[in-house]
Order: sequence, then structure tokens, then C-alpha cells
Amino acid sequence: MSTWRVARLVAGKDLRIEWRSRVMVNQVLPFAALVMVLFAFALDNDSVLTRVAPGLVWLATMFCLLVVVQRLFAVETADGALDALRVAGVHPGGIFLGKALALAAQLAVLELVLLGAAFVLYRAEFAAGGAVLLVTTFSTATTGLAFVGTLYGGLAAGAKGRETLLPLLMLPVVAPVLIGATRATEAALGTGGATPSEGWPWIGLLALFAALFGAGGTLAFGSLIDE
Amino acid sequence: MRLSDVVAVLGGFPALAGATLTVHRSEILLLRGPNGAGKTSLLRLCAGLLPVERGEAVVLGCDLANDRAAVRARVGLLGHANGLYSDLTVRDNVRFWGATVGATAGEVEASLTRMGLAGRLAGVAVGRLSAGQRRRTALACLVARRAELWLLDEPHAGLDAAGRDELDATLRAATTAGATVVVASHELERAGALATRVVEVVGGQVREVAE
Amino acid sequence: MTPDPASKRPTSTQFSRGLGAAALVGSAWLLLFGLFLSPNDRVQKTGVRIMYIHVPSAWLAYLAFIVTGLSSAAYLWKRTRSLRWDRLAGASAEVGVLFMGITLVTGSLWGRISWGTFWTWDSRLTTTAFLFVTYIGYLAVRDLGGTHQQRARRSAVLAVLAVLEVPLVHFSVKWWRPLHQQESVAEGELKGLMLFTLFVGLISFTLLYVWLVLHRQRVMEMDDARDDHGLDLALAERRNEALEPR
Amino acid sequence: MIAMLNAPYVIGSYVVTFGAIAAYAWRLVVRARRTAREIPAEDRPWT
Repeated sequence: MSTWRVARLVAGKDLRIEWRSRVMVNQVLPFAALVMVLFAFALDNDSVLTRVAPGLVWLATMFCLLVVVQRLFAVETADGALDALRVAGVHPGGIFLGKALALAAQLAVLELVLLGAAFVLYRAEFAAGGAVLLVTTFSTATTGLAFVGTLYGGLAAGAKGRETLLPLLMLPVVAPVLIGATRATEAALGTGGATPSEGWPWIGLLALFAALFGAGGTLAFGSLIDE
Repeated sequence: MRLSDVVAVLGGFPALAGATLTVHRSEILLLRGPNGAGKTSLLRLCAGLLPVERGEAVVLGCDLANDRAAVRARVGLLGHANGLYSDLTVRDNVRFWGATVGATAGEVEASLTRMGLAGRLAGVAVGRLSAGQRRRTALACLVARRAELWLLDEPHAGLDAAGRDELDATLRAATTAGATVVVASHELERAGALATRVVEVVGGQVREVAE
Repeated sequence: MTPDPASKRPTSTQFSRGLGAAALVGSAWLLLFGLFLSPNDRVQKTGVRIMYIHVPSAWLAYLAFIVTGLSSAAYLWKRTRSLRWDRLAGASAEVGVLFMGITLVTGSLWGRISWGTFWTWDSRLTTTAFLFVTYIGYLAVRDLGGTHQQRARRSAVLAVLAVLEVPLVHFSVKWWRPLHQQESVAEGELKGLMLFTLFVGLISFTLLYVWLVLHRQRVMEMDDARDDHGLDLALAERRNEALEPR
Repeated sequence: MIAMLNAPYVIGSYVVTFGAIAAYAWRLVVRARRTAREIPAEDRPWT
């Protein structure tokens, strides 16, 4: 079976699980909203909140990423499905791409909600001129996060129940995404007087990140989940 | 399938300590033996899940030491775990595992019928089934996978009388079609009647049993 | 009665003993020159004395991580695959984490003197901190268990990924705060005795690094051998299990 | 000389550095001795 067909199959399966279990809607999204409210308590200043809103959106995304990635692999390890996938002999690169695709779809929903929360709760302003940049930022950053999340989630799952390692391994790696996506979002929204043209170099960094980890993950995923 | 003096290690413990075994095509082989003897490890090794530490293992004509990927797609393993997604329905599970080998919708339905899961049950989420029904679902997935070598670990556990009959019939049909079956079981009467040959696993090794 | 020297110093050889002695002499020189003989810097005053240990430990930590990356790649490459590379990678990473920790502590003490603050969000500092955490994670993954081959494969993949990560982190932090001072260390201004002291520091840290990695790697080899040995014993026991009459 | 400005910071950094290295080296030696007792000498090919 070709890598792409495996990817489509696995992604379809993961999204169907998500659709049936509604963990995202019932648990992760409320958690995300809660985090956004808690940030407001901690910062307690409207103008500061508006200024740092893009950063908080991405910080909250990172936290939720950890939760979603753990869930993404918990469904595989709960009843030995990961073993069964290995026995099924499907291409590990395909599993990687499929799970990354499902993760990206879930993250996209999550980020939309977080961005909406930032507009409502933090009075972040939307500039129409930055719409293209905003969409590009979110799509490249999401792709990168999905690749890294799947790669390190697979490593933690392959190592049998050491999911506690996941934050330690993953958060340092996603730091460039946090920085790049925050700056690009600031530029798109015009936060702190930034202009969209300042945001485009960051897109390059985000795209490079996504490309590197996408390629690395497709190649290395097999040896991480194997055994 | 041929194992010669295979050693496999599980968490620093030699689960298999020089197992030698030959299984012929279309055979139904019963592995029996006490708990912890290495039956499960033997099955997992043949499925390519447990690396061969020493010795040689040739499964379906492929050496497991360097060609595990080629073996994997052609074997079906039913372990202690069912390998099912509890949020998906019975049909979705069978369809997913069937799709990994390109099974058609008709074949999926046939597998469901074979294990008595067609009808209302097929639309129920696996998480809401009883243990026996889950076992049936896992077997249906295996049927849909059309494996050449079936490795079954306690397949009868949790199944009711009808389920056992269906299982036995399925396995016999599979061997008639040219597949080979290895079963590890404690239910010697049931599995013994099914098997064409019995071997005993003790201390990580295999012993022939005189008829 | 003379004790068996091999059991008292099981990981040492004539070469490593010589190396260790040289490292000790070098360290003594470093203390002597760094704390007493070298003069104060015109700009940095006494702060420069921290540089004699800070700069070498930072360089050696980076070197250690480069060694880890290269030997991990050598392990992943099929033709050079050997557990020796894996052990070298692990030993080097461990010593690298030690040196990087030293770099961070001495760096922030130096920063307290020169900048009046323990920490600034300079790209070099931040990258260093991320490296430190990344390799702590790497060492944790090495301890996850499984067979030696599993450990080697997992950690080698992780080490190669870390090599991808480092430039990304570095450049993102650099662009993030572009206005910060570029050169945090005034190496170029060091002259005469000060330059010599830095040189002494570099030599002795290199010797220490080689000594530590050599020994760590040998301890790992012994650990692996002990595991294999334990397996042989367990195997014999397991075989007897089958011989017992039932 | 030693009675210098900021002496606690300077001396502290030297103490931390050499203390940490010495502690690590000591731990290595202890571990080596303990492990060496459990394996035969031929598993130490460098001797």
C-alpha cells in the first residue's frame, strides 16, 4: 500500500475516533478557553493583554498540543493497536503523515477557538491588511507543530508509557514555532505597531521548520515506534 | 516457518531460550505449556514484534533478522490485547484493519458475518461491547486481514460456545485455503480437537509431544 | 600484599592515567593563573577571571554535542553501525550536559558582575539554555530501557533531531530580540598573560573532557557487558526450567 | 589578587566548576569499581 493511502487511512481513522469520542470538543477546547481566562488573571491589565495576545494564543496552543498529542497516541497504546499497526506492516512514514494530518486538523480547530478568544477576551484587534499573513502563519505553524507533535508523541508512545517525558522533549523543540508564529501573528494583527511586511521573514522560518521535521519524521518514525 | 535455537529477550529476561520449531503449511499447531513458558513471546517473535537476539527464525520464507517488514503484512496476530479502537464501531474497526491490506467492503461484511457480528452489533462502539464480543471483533479484523500465517494467543478466552464454533470453523476454512495457524491455549480439549499437532513450550523452549 | 590495580581502577589504562595527570596539572595551572597570576581586565575588571573557565567549558560543551551528533549519525549509518558509537554519543552528551551546566552557572555569575543581572535574553544565552534542556531530555531517553539496540536507535534519532533543532532555535531567538549586543564575550581584547590563561583553560578543559568521556564510555561498556552476562546466566537458568521433571 | 572585587562571584564560579567536575569524576570511578566486580576481566578489552 502506498504511503499516501496509508496516511489517508490513518488520518481518517483518527478523525473518526475524534468525531465519535468528542474529546476535543468536550475536554480540550474548554481547557483552552480556561487557559486564556487564567492568563487574563495572571496579567491583570487590559493594555498588556492586548499587546501580548498573539503570544498567549500560541502559548495556549503549545499547552493544548501536549494534551492532544497524548490523546493521539493513547488511542493507539490503549488496546495494543500500535502493535497491530506494526504487524499490519503498513509504511511507518504513512502512519506518521496520517497522524500528523489528523493532529493538524485538530490543532486548526483549536487555534481558531483560541484566536477567537483572544479577540473577545483580550480585545486583540484585527487588521484586514494582514489577513493573508495571518492565514499563512497559522497554516505553516500548524503544519510544523503537527509534525513535531507526532514525532515526539510517537517516541514517547514507542517507549511504552513514558508520556511524562513528552513535555521535556517537545517544548524545547517547538520554541522556534512559538517565537516565529507569535511575531508573525503580531505583524498580521498590527499588535504594537508592527506591519505585515515584518511578518513574512518569520514565515520562512516556520516553513523551514515544518519541512525539516516533516522530512525527518517520515524517515525516522519507523525506528521510533518499532520495538 | 522454521525456528532454530532462537533466543529472544524481553526486558532483560530471556523469554525464549533456544526455541526450535518447524511448522508446515496448512497446519494447525497448538502451543501448550505453563504460564510464563514463552508462548506469547514465541507468537510475538513470529509476528516480528520481538527481535531475534540469537539463532535463526524464518517465517513464510523470510528471515526475521533482516526482513521483518516483508513478513509482517502477511501474518495476523491476535495477542492478549485486541488492538481495537474502543471509540469506533465494530464495522469501522474491521474496515480499518481490512483496509490495511486493501480488503473490499464485501470482504469486510463477510468477515463480520463469519464471526456473527453482522446486523445491529456492527454499528455499536467497541468500548460498549462485552469482552467476548470484543474478541469476536478482533477475530473478524483478522479474517479481513487475510493473513497467510495466523498467530493466536488464547483465542477462545471469553468466547461463548457459538463463538468457539465459529472460530474453529474459521480456522479450518483458513487452513483449507492454504493458511497456517499457530494457537497458544490453555483450553486443551477445545484447541486439542482443533489442532493437527501439539507441542509443549517450557522454559522458553519447544518440546514435541508424543501423540 | 598488593591490591589488584585492575579492580581498583577498572576503567583506567596507562594512557588515561597520563591524561588524568595532565588534566590535573592543567587545572592547577588554570587555578593559579586564573585566580592569582593574571591581571585584571581594564573593562571587565575581575569578571574576566570567570571567562577563563566559562569560555572553555562552553566550547567543550558545544564540541561534546557535535561529537554526540556525529557519532549518532555514524550509528544510524548502516555501514558503521556499532554500539561503540552509541556509547560514545551517550558519554559525550553526559559530559556535555555537565559542561553546559557549568557554562550557564559561570555565565550568569559573570553577567551579575558585568551587566548587573544574572540573565539576559541574548541569543547565545538562550540557545545555550535550550541546548542544556534538550540534552537533559536526550539523557532521559537513553535511560528508558529496552535492549541496547533499541536504546541506541531511539537516542541516535533524537540526537540527529537535536542537531536540526539547534540552528532553528538560535536564529529564531536572534531575530526575536535583534537589538541586543552581539558580542557578549570580549575575547578579541584579551592579550598577553590573559590570552595565555584562556589558553591554559582551554587545554585543561579539553583534557578533562577526553578523560571524562573515555571513562564514562568504558563504564557504559562494562554496564552493557554486565547486562549481556546477566542474560547468559538467565538463559542457562531458563534452560534448566525445561529440564525439570513435571 | 584574591582579595578582589566581586570575589564571591569569581571564587564561587571556580568552586562550582571544579566541584561539579570532581564530583562527576568521582561518581564515575565509584561506578566503575562497582560494575567491574560484577563482570569478568575479559569484558574490559582496554586493560
